[in-house]
Amino acid sequence: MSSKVMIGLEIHIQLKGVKLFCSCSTESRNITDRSFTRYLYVRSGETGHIDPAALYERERDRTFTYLLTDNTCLLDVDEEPPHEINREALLRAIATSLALNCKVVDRVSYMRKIVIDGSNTSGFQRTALIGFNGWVETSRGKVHISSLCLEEDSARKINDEGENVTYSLDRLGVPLLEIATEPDIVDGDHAVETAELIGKKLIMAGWARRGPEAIRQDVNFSMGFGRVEIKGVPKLSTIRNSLKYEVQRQKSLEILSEKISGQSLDHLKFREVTGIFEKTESKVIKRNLDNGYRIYGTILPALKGFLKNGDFRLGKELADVAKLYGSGGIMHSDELPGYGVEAELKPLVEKLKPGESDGYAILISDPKKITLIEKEMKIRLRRIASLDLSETRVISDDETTHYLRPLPGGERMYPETDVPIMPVSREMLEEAGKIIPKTEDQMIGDIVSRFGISRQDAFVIMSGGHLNELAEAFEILGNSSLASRLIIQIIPDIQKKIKGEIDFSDIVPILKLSRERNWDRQILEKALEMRFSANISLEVLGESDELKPLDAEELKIMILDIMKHEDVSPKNIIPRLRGRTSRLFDPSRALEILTSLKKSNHI
Amino acid sequence: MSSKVMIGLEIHIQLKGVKLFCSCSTESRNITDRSFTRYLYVRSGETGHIDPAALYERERDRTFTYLLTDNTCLLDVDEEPPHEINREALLRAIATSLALNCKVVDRVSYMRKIVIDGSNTSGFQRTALIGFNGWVETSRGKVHISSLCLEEDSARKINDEGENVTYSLDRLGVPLLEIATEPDIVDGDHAVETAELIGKKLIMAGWARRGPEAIRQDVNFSMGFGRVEIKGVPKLSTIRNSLKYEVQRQKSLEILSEKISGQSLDHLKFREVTGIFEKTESKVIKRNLDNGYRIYGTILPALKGFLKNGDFRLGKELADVAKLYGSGGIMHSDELPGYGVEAELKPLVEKLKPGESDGYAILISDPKKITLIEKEMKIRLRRIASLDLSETRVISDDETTHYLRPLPGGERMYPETDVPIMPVSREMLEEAGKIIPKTEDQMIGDIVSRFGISRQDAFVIMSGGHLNELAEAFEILGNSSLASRLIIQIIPDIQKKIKGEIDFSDIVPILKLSRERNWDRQILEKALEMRFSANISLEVLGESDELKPLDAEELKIMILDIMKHEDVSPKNIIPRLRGRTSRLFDPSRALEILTSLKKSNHI
Amino acid sequence: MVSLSGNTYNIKLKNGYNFSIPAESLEIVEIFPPRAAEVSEVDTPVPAGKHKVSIIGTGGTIASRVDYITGAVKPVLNPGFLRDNVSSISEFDMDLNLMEPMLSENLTPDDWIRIARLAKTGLDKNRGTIILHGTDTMSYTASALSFMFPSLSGPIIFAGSQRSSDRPSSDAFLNLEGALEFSKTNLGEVTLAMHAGLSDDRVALHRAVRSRKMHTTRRDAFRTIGSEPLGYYFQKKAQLKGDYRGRAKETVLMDRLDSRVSIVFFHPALVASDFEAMVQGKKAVVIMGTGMGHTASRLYESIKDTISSGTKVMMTSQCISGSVNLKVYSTGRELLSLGVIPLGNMLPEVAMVKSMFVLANYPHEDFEKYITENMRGEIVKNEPVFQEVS
Amino acid sequence: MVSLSGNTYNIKLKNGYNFSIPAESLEIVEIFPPRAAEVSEVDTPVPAGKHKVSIIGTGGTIASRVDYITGAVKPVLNPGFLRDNVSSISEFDMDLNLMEPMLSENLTPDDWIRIARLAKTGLDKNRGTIILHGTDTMSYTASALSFMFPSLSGPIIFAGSQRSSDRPSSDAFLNLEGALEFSKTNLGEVTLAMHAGLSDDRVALHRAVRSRKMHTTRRDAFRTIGSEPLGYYFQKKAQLKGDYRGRAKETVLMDRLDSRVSIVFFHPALVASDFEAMVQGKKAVVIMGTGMGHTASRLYESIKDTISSGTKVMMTSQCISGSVNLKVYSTGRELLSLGVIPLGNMLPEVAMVKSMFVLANYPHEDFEKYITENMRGEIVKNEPVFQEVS
Repeated sequence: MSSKVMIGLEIHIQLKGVKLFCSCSTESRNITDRSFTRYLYVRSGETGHIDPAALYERERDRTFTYLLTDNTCLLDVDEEPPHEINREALLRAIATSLALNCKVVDRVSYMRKIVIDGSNTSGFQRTALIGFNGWVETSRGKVHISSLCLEEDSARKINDEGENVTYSLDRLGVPLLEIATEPDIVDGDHAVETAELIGKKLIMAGWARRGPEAIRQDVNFSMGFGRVEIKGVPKLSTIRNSLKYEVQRQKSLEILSEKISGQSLDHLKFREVTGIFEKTESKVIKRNLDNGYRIYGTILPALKGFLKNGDFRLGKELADVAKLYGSGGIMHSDELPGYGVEAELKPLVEKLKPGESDGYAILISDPKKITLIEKEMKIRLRRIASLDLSETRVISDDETTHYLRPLPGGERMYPETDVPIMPVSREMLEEAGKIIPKTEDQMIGDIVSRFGISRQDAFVIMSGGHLNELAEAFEILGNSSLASRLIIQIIPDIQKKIKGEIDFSDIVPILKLSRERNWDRQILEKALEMRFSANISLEVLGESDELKPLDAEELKIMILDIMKHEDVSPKNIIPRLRGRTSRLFDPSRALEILTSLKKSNHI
Repeated sequence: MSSKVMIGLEIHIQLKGVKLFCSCSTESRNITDRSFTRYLYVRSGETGHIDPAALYERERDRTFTYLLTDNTCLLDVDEEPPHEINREALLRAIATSLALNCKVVDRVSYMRKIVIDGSNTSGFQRTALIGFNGWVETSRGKVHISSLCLEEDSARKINDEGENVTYSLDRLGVPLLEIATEPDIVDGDHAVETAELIGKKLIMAGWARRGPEAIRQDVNFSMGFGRVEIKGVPKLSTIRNSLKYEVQRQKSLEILSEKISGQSLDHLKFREVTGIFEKTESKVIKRNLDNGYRIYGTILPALKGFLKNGDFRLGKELADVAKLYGSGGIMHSDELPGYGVEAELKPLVEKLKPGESDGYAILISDPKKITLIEKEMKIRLRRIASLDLSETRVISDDETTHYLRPLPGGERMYPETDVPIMPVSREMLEEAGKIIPKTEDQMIGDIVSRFGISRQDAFVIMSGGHLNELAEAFEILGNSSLASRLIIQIIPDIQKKIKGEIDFSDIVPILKLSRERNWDRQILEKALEMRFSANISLEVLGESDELKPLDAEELKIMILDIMKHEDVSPKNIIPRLRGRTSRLFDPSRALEILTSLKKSNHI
Repeated sequence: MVSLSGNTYNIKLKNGYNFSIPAESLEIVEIFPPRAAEVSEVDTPVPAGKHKVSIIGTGGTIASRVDYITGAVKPVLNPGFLRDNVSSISEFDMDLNLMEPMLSENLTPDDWIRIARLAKTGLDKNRGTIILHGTDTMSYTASALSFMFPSLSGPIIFAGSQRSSDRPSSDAFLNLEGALEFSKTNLGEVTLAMHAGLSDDRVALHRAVRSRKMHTTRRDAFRTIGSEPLGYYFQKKAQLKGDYRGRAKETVLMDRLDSRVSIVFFHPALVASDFEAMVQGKKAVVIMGTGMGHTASRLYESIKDTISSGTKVMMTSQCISGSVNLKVYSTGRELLSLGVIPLGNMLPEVAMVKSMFVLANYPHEDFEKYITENMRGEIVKNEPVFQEVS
Repeated sequence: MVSLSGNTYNIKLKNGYNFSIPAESLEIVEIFPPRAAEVSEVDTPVPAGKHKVSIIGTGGTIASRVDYITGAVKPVLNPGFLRDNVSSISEFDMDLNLMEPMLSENLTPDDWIRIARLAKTGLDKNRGTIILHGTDTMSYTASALSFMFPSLSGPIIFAGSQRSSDRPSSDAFLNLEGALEFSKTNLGEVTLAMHAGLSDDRVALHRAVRSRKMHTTRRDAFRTIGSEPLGYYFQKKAQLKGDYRGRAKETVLMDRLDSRVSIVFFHPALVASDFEAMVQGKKAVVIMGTGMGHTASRLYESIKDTISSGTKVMMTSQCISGSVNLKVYSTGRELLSLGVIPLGNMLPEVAMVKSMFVLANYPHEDFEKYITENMRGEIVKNEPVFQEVS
């Protein structure tokens, strides 16, 4: 019997700037051709226990390949201890805690969270509690914030071949705020509202990184059968669908559990049946046999009709387990004949001898893994029977979810002794207090009064998270309308043209050049376009004649030359000049020169 | 007017063992895939002069690529000073000096001989005078030995593309005896006799390396027009032909000099005539034009009919110069029309306007090199005119010779300060005295009495330079007839089979194994064959059942088994056993076993 | 769970986070007695396989754990960590001999002698001896043992780690796995088994007297200087190559060392009185000179006096790689004439350790003969041009 | 030609060989006056091009020749050697300033100050300054200048050679060619231009305070430790890359140094009394500790006393590469509590030079602040994982 749906969120937001424990940039331009390979060993945490999620990973016995990027150093590859903590990120974490009405810890105490899926080269993630016991006001009442942590982001998975997983290191160590709510959220819409509310504060403050992975949500869901953690929900909209799917899944399992509880699983026992498939028509089986995999068959006791039938999808629950151990596929009696398997069914059934209500399945597997898969399937069926559905799941492209691993426990934490415990001083609190993200209205007002631009421009800049860039551009250029135009129009235009992102730090030197050379808007635009569209180096740009406006002498020579060939007047001189040169010039100066030339005895 | 022919030899003999100034082996198995590139700068010697040969090389401005081999260390690549001198090589050099009736220097004083053709990574060759003022008795009287030097051999040239030359470093630093005779040699036959006499001493002593480059001769030749040094004569037989060629060449130049001396060379002036060849039919010219070369033409004043006409071959003398500067070819009026050049001759003659007795030539050249080629050609013609024919020449495959560079002078020598001057102590002289190479007769007698083998075997071993190997094999095996058979028959047989050389040091561990395991000749032969023919590693060899003779128990089981199927007798048991196993066994033991089995109640 | 560290309480929350509170801000209401630790890693006995190997624990990171009181990593030896993570462990019959764990920086020549004696006992009963040791001074201890054992019936292999074994990414297990495999080979020298690169796929075996820790933290910090490693453990196979010494019939231990030696690091601010102070009371001094083995001429008088007082003065280079050569430059020739002994490409630290051994075991007048003789491969004869990159 | 060396006559034969005879075995019959030397390398003036560059000669192999009397290589400065062999020489207008040549191992902090003043004069008149210097202590001198010039209007580039310029294979010419090209760039730091590899095709530009001579004899002995070189001269082009400091408006020289500093190389035989003797009279001492910066605990008392007496004690690592970190191990934490100053990945020799500069130019109480501040790039912030191999 299901109880009330309870939903909590874990919102992860990457902070831009430099990494949490070194001064590598959070941004990367390329993956290098260098890599290395590691293995991770399961260690017990501080209490002597081994975490269940970690134990589970050990069974899978994988090796990890890491690709180096241009923003990695010895720390990222676990070859030196952490440097000093990134103070800016820490202040922003404190400020965010304050904005979310959290209490702030007296001392920041970094922990190692054991994660041996390879996503951290060290085998653990460094994480510290910064704020706790806060809340945000939503349209459906208060949602409480249980904790705000400042942690290292994990490495980005590039490829997963089961036994060998490849990660890129660009993301590893990026400061990540993890904001966890209490399960106060009532439905999918409410979850979206809450996530948006929190995320926006950091985007508008200009602190969040941009890009597809910069903000990710995990959803905690419960309807009375244990907590399910759904990992890696990238877009807010998918929250709704994944929750819908989960409710439906758990409901069907609730019905199922009544039917299968008490059933013995002794007959779930994989036996090799490769011989039967020697001449199979099934392409997937053929391919796997060529790779050294074998075919195994088992009875699925009393499961006939529940494997894939209406709402019942027990087949998928079992397939999820098999895939995690690199299985080439599973096919069960509710979907057979199919996948090119037909002629084999008769000898298969003869060999397996399922009872009337029994289903059966064939599994394509590495022979080394078959015992483990069998064991894990039994565990899974027992837990479904007893309606203990708590586990970690992951969302897939179709917005359904898949089993990933058991829920981790507190056992996976132990102190990060390489990072000294840091007291949160009064000064730090004051400093953080000054930068607390404001509400949307407050911010727009601030921007308008600070830069003297329109409310609309202010809104666009803020929603895009470009406030810092505006401030920086203004500081260099000393001209707020040019700075605002740069952010709102010029840069997006060029980005559209080159179909790519431009890092603002690459723009800064050109702005400085512009200031030095006293360029006007046109030259600046032209320079930016030359730099990013035509890929002209900064050095060349600095020397380029193209970017020097015609001086009085050059203008005079050009006008004289035009006058030789045709009649010119103040009306046509500007278009005539434009037709002759792509270089910039001051039209009023051109007119002055023309006038004085006409006055003088040149004519 | 030519005077008496005078011939001197410089015989170069590589000593085997380790290199002269480090402990790298003189033998190499492979070229690695590592290389590096160098440039050499011309420095003046001790007296402040720059050597003419070195100056000449500087003009050519080449870069050198060196391939590393498995017998190179930091010294070979000019990255550290020389280590201690190879004492064994020094003693052998002293002993050879004594054998050649030379005086031995009181102190060995190493010099740097500047050689900037890239054949030494340092730009110099380390060389020291060891003996001087000696002689050998020949059938045509005494030939005096002017000097015996112990030097480093140079690097081996792999490829020469004019501007970039590639060397392998395997040979660099190998101890090289340079034995120079006075010009007491009267003709080619005498030269061969003398070279053979000297070379044999070192081969028979077992000191000389084997291989195609182990012994090389330079021939010094003079018939009154200056000394010509012919480099790199590999086989003794070629000495005769190269001398014949040189006599003929110099005679024709003697006649020629009378005709051309006093002629002005002002009209020898290359002018570009590429335009004339735009649509040429000549393949060689086309190919060179595609590579960016150009065509130049010049008058050859008063040389018509001497360029290639009967004994006159002035064209080749000029072509030799051009080739050294990477020219794509030279064609002259005595051989045109030809090479696909015909239609161009008319416009060419119109452009060059040769006088009646003038020849002309066209030259295919890199435009950067044309001035240098012109200058060098003039120098060469002037020297021919004045009959100063002294120079360094090199022998080619057809046993003719080519101009290589000017003769080097003493200017190229300065002291090698990294090698301390070493006094030749009384002890060293005594030690060297004990190992003086003996005459052939003496040696054969020694070998016969020392090892108890036949005079004929002794002669074969000695002529092949295998005395040391015989001694080593005897010491390990303790059996002189087996040792002698190994050298004379077993090893050559395997070498024939694998079509390659086997290094004796690779055989030594197998001999040791043989001694340890008490192998007989057959097993040893089999082991050697397995090792070198089937490429079975030493470790595997040591464990191989194949090489263990059947023991009594195994023989018994096998004989019993044969007896089950057929009648056996002492007459057929041995072939029956051979038919059953490729392993070795002691036939008499087999017979014993058979007898005892027959006696016992097994039958 | 609450623990007290200094004046701070560390409170472990249920989700695993620690929470630190200054002691003064907490009022203690009641204290419960601690529960028995729930240890899930039970120390079951390690199974005995067929390869007999002696394992000597001296301390160091390879057997360290986080000290949750001071927060720092402290050496606490727990051999049970082998069982779970070294895949080949069941092939071995381990003869464990655990010394009171010490930080390697605190080890003295006397400790080297104790370790050498344990290694002798270990080798007399087993096919090989593995010594777990801190990486800080591993090359010193291993070099000392190298000289103290002129003859070895099996390998002595030092193994250490740069990441403590309580981390999932620890290098301890692979290094030990490599050391165990090398213990089966025909090797008869003192060596070090440490990660060859950043990947967990290759362990290099270094000759002790040519090894040096060349980085403070990387797992591939140890390098064979001026030559190739003696072998690699790769793809579960230990392969020796090159010029290693094989097992001898018996193990001979010469366990005397004279520790009255020192190292002088020459630099441009070093003056004669510094040199004199540094060599006071020493029987032998190794100078780490500049380049090919030079010092400023202002030290010549002091060097001369030191040598005439009977102290041996040797020259090595602070460049670490390459040979000293006192014949090339005039400075070198002058140092030679003062009686300074050039040591070729012997590593400075190895020269220091070797001089302890030579002083204690050979007549004073033969010092120069033995110190310059290539006893254990401490001098590289032909330095390769490019070293294999692993 | 006959010359006398010691008790030996060296006779040059006509074919170039020298012939040595003990003096006593020769009876001198008649002595001819020496002929005037036939010098074919005439010292024609070097042509003046458009790039103004100051060249300061201090001595060293780059300007050495064989001394045919003692037979050793001695520094003899002869700037004419540039002309023949540096292909781009005609582009430059060289302002030559030749000091009395010295072997670099004899240079003292006072010499550094003299060189710095010459460099200042050179830079005030030219676009860049090249300092020809012996390789033995080149990194020390260059580091000292690096600290003494907080602001530079152009580059100061040290160039040296590992093969003397009288050898055809000398590296001097390419290094100098590279230095000349780098003098045209926008660089405003103190650097070293030396061969990047074994080939004559690439010169690396090293930041002085991160450079170290890592091999006694190889031409690529100099390395940038823990980072990439600032640039390469390759295919006749000087290219800067990465994080170099550009030219400043003016050159500022702070020419005071306090040379009462020293380096203590810790090793297992070092005892407390050694340490005390070594720090006697010093204002600052750099320890080269083991691993991440450790010493034996037997030194703690002496270290504590030294610090309370007012001497600054700093920690670096004898590993050369990587950072010290006194927070990871208990030993480190104890050293920290004694007041030892950890210097991250600053090189030991650079730390020593820097302490001379800080002592002489800043208040005593600010020593720790300045010595740990990254003044000239002497601390590498993000050590790359794989360094570019050249």
